Amino acid sequence: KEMTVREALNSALDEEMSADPKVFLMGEEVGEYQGAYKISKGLLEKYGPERVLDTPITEAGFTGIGVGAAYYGLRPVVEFMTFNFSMQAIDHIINSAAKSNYMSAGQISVPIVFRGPNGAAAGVGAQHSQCYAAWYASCPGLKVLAPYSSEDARGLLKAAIRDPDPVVFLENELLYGESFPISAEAVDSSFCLPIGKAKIEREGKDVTITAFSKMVGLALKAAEILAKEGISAEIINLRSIRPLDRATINASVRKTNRLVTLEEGFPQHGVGAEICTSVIEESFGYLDAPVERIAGADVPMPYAANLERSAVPQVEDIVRAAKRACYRAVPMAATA
Amino acid sequence: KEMTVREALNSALDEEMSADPKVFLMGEEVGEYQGAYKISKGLLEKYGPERVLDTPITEAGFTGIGVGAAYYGLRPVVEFMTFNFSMQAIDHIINSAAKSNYMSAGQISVPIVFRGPNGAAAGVGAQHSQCYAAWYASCPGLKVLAPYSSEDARGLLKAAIRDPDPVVFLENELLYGESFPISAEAVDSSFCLPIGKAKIEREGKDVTITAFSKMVGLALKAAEILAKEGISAEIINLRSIRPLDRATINASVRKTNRLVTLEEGFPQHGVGAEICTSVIEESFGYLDAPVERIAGADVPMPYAANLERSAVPQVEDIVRAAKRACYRAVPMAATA
Amino acid sequence: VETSVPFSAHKCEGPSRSVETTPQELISFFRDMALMRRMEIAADSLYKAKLIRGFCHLYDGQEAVAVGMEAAITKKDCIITAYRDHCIFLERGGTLLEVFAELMGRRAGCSKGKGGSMHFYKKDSGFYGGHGIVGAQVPLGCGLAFAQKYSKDENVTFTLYGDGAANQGQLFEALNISCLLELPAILVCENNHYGMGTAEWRAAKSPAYYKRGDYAPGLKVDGMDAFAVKQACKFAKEHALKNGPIILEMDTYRYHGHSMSDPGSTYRTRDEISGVRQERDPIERIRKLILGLDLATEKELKDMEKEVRKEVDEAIAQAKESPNPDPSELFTNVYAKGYGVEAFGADRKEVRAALP
Amino acid sequence: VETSVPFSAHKCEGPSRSVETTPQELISFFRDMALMRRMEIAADSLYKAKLIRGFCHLYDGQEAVAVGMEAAITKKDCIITAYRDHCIFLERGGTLLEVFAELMGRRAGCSKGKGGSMHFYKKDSGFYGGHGIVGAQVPLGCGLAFAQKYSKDENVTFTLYGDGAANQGQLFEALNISCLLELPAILVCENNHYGMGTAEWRAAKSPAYYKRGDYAPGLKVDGMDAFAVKQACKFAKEHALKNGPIILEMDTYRYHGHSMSDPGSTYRTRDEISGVRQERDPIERIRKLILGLDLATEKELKDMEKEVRKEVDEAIAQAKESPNPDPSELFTNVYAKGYGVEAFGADRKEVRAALP
Ligand SMILES: Cc1ncc(C[n+]2csc(CCOP(=O)(O)OP(=O)(O)O)c2C)c(N)n1
Ligand SMILES: Cc1ncc(C[n+]2csc(CCOP(=O)(O)OP(=O)(O)O)c2C)c(N)n1
Ligand SMILES: [Mg+2]
Ligand SMILES: [Mg+2]
Repeated sequence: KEMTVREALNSALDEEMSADPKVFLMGEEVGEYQGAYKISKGLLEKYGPERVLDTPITEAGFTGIGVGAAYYGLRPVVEFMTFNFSMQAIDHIINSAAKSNYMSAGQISVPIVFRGPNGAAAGVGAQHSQCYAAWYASCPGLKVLAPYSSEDARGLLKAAIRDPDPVVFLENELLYGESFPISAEAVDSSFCLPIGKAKIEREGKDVTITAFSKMVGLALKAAEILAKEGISAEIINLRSIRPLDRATINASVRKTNRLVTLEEGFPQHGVGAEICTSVIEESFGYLDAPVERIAGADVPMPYAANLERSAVPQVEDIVRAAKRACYRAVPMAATA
Repeated sequence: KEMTVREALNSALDEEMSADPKVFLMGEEVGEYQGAYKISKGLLEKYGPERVLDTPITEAGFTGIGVGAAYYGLRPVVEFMTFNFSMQAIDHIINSAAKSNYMSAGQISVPIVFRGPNGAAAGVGAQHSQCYAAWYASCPGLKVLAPYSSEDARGLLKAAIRDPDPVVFLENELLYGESFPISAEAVDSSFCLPIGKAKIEREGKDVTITAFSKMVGLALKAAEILAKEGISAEIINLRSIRPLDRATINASVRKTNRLVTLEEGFPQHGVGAEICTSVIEESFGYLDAPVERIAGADVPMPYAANLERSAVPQVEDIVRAAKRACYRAVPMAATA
Repeated sequence: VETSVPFSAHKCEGPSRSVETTPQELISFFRDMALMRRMEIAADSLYKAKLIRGFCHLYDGQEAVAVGMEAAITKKDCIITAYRDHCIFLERGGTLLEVFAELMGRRAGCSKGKGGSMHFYKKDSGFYGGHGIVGAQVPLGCGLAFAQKYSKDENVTFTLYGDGAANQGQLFEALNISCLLELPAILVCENNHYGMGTAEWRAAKSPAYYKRGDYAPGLKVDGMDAFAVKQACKFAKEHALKNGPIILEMDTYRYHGHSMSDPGSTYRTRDEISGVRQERDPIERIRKLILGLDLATEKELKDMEKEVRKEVDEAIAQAKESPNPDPSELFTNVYAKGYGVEAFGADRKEVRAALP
Repeated sequence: VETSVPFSAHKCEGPSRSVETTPQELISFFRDMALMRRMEIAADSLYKAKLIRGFCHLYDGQEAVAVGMEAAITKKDCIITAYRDHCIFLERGGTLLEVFAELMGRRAGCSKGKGGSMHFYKKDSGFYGGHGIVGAQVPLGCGLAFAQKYSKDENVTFTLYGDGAANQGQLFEALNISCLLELPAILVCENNHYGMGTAEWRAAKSPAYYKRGDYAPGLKVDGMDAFAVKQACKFAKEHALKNGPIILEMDTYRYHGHSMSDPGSTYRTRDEISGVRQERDPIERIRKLILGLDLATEKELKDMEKEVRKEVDEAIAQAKESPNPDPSELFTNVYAKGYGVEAFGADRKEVRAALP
């Protein structure tokens, strides 16, 4: 059976709303318009305007309202039309949501989900293409999830909604329409994935490639090409950026002795940098080659198609980096 | 001669305002109150309310106005009472300031400085203690500076104001009152430091310690203790977080073969992670021990003095980490 | 009793000036406010003795807002405020020990010493903090009101904010949404006429805060008169349950500087402060009423103040006995559910913990 | 000529309904609007042909605002707008080639293909973009006005924003500051009655946007009537130079959906759209005026439209000839001054460049 990521998200929302009357959805165009990207299709009809709320284009205001409602014990799901607009409300995500449980010594928990498409889409330019994974995942008090497949999307969104803490849920517009095979177990309404656990999407023994969201697909494609050239790549789908599954990553690197990190966002202080550092901290002696980092180019996103293409990682970048990691078996050679 | 960081910043502002009529200062309490931390003392009197503007407590509004004024060609210096409040205006810093020159292919440059105290102060709790170095420095289009000493403060602030691009200038409240020796050259009104260059605060040969802002002082203290135990630490004062001076850092590590990164902010996706990764990328074969990362604890800042102390790096943490790096000369031992 | 000055109303009919009360209420207003006053003065001393650190914003002068509001509502109604939160916490049923222990960062504090002066909460009686970011509590408070309406609880939320905060854009965003959804949200602008060192008219083109809701109704209230506050809050609660948001502007005054680092005398004259103390002090107003109505003698009131002082001193002594938080508390409450994930201290190879 | 409907004024005396013009102006209004209309229709086709990517927000229906405003001001006055920016760029003197090349991501584009549909600029004639974040351009525009006043240039800034953006808190923040500083800032709300799929009344408790400034004066204008727009902008400019901010609400309409992914017909009826086309179309209004005054024949106007169509087609052909940006442009303009610092591509060991 196949399911698109859009259907996966929609059904996860639907099921959690039907299971728990405290769950409600708010955001721009989520109701009558059925969602800017149609993720909330049919929900207004099913749950009514009390539980599916169209908001004005005022992110700070409605996000703060969502967080306040979570203080009271409701379970809001706040949709950002894209995460770029979450910057208008970021103070509420960081200061009002992430820190309240700690500051109140556990009195004020904040069961809220902030979700929407994150990162680059196609041709939308510099202001609409940023990846916020590294920013949010730097902040204690938040949990940050990033699904790749439909199974991820269903399992992680359901986990996020049920979780008692604020969760930043990073989707990807370009994945919404993609279809993935889905297991019977995963379509069950009780299905749920654990927060904080990565998934080995493909086992391998020569090099570990970490990725999240759309980049997992590229990594899998790269793995196929590499396989043809005799390199067996292990692909880790991070799923959770915070908590980061250091154990799975390190175990894999201790096996393959080589690491390529892959992400779409800006490189500096990115997810790749953290993963590299975690591996250096825990598995330094196991590394047979320098860690290779593939990331978005260190420039604002350009509009022109040719420039845009060179601003985000391509399959050939991953293949090249993996090969570099593999051919340089002796650490000393790396710095020659 | 000695000078406090406060005097250094105040004199730098004063000199640049007197040198260029396009420079003006805006922010909360910068005028009649002389600055919440008295950085702008005397400037209202000297330059008048046209050039020293007290704003309402509306960061999004006044930051946007500052950026718009920079579009037109003025050189605003926008003070945030602390950088925690910059989150209310972060969309203007990222989307309106950092990206405009790129999106307009060079038509709209944005010569603006965003400045104010950043990171932990003393006893101000979770909402007033965050370090924004890693966030801002992840964003192409911004330059991010963090002075430690009075010389840094003068030289870098003057450089920031003269620079044609948006600069995020991260001060530290606890340093404002600290006195530093200052050279004759550095008190000259023509004094200016290069953007993008780190400073070796202390030469050493056994281990490299990178730090910025207040943490440089701790690193220097740690170096003294380490010296007594026969370990010679090289202390790098980063000064510029973006651009990051990879060349200086890597050159030092290639000499010492050991690295400790030090910062006050949250560890995940932090400055330390980036530095570690840069060194792995460029000098992997030179490392004789795993990189040691010292950073703020991965929790919101607690208020109680004893907890707060354990949430930010202490001299003994640095000493311990440096020793670990030095005693583990053989990489393999690191993973024992 | 009569309120001291008439209410000014915007887009609504204000309440009557005559307020009902009882001798008990009068006495309890006096006692509660005297306790608050004494508590804040004591916090001032503790700060100067370096037993309280960081920011500390005192409420003395504004006590009538806290007690008047509380008198009009129940603990099922919610209150949320900014960093100037000690007295609101007390009014909602918090104890002096919890206050002082929190201020000193001790285990017995209302946030176990982890929050500090600006982050008091008492969720079990509807007090949702204690927020350090100017203006942020306004959407949060509207969110509480949203949840009340969503849950079909017939209660309201009072959101307190300052004259400085009144210019924040998120207030206008939250108010618009609240009006569209007809939330039982009462926005209470505590206009103490200064946001830090900035006089209201320097920060606001229109400092008529009760009218700043434009399309939303508002009421200007003498915030130094606990009865005016009570009357207005009762009126507002009824209004909000029926019609949605309303703004109450409380005309009040803070005697202390903005926080402990502000002497509070560079941007206003000493005459202004002492003028308010003499003519509008909320405690003195009640004292006069009590004496005028012969409900207690001057001596009885003085004794009450002595009692209050003793209570405060005892609480401080107790708070000093309370130990610092256990070091392990560094890693508690980061999450409600930490999944046992490993978290790190400054030196991660030395300090790490499994998050509860 | 007379404006079609009277102005509604808030806290100011509106301008007179009778507007002076010349035959040349009438003809040029017609021609300019016809060109804009044609340009946007062509962009629609190019989008469908996949030659334009990503977001693309068209302005057809709203042309009278662009031409009327331009007629009232000079190139030293500044304009700033949101993402619906093609026609404002054209009006400020941009060329069709620059428009189409930018839309197709080509080197000859006004932002060399790096900005895209939402990020057009023409600084040399006072056009400051082209902004993708709803509401952000309002403080930015007030900042331009600040700089004009600071520099003692006797000019003003027109900041365009939608009815959806009108609820953004940063607007209220920027307006307050602008009023305090008496900046020559004119806030132009292009009320096309929908923010994406949301009708104005669903997003705003009070959709009377010209009154939303509360203490700031405002004027409601028929935004489908280029002369009403011109008159209002002239009035506003004078007002702003003398007294500071003013809000102009332009009652207008977008024929297209919000962007190319929105059919624009799920949240409004086809009758509504065709009703506006028939009764209020800004181009038809001018056509009627011209014909009524015998300034040109029907045929002459038709010929003009043909001419315009040819111009557009030629520009498109030219734009298609323009090459993609050079790959090295990936690393230009990140900074005005890059200090030769090394910057990285996706694979940093393969692609790196010294920033100019
Ligand atoms: C967003 C933000 N900006 C600035 C500050 C610093 N600050 C704290 S309180 C304050 C003044 C607030 O004044 P007002 O709202 O009138 O409240 P009052 O202190 O008078 O009770 C300022 C500027 C902050 N905490 N948050
Ligand atoms: C802060 C922010 N939130 C959401 C969006 C997505 N978005 C783009 S345009 C738009 C509708 C704006 O409507 P309006 O202001 O009326 O302008 P119009 O499109 O009608 O010209 C929305 C929601 C955005 N770009 N920025
Ligand atoms: Mg105040
Ligand atoms: Mg609109």
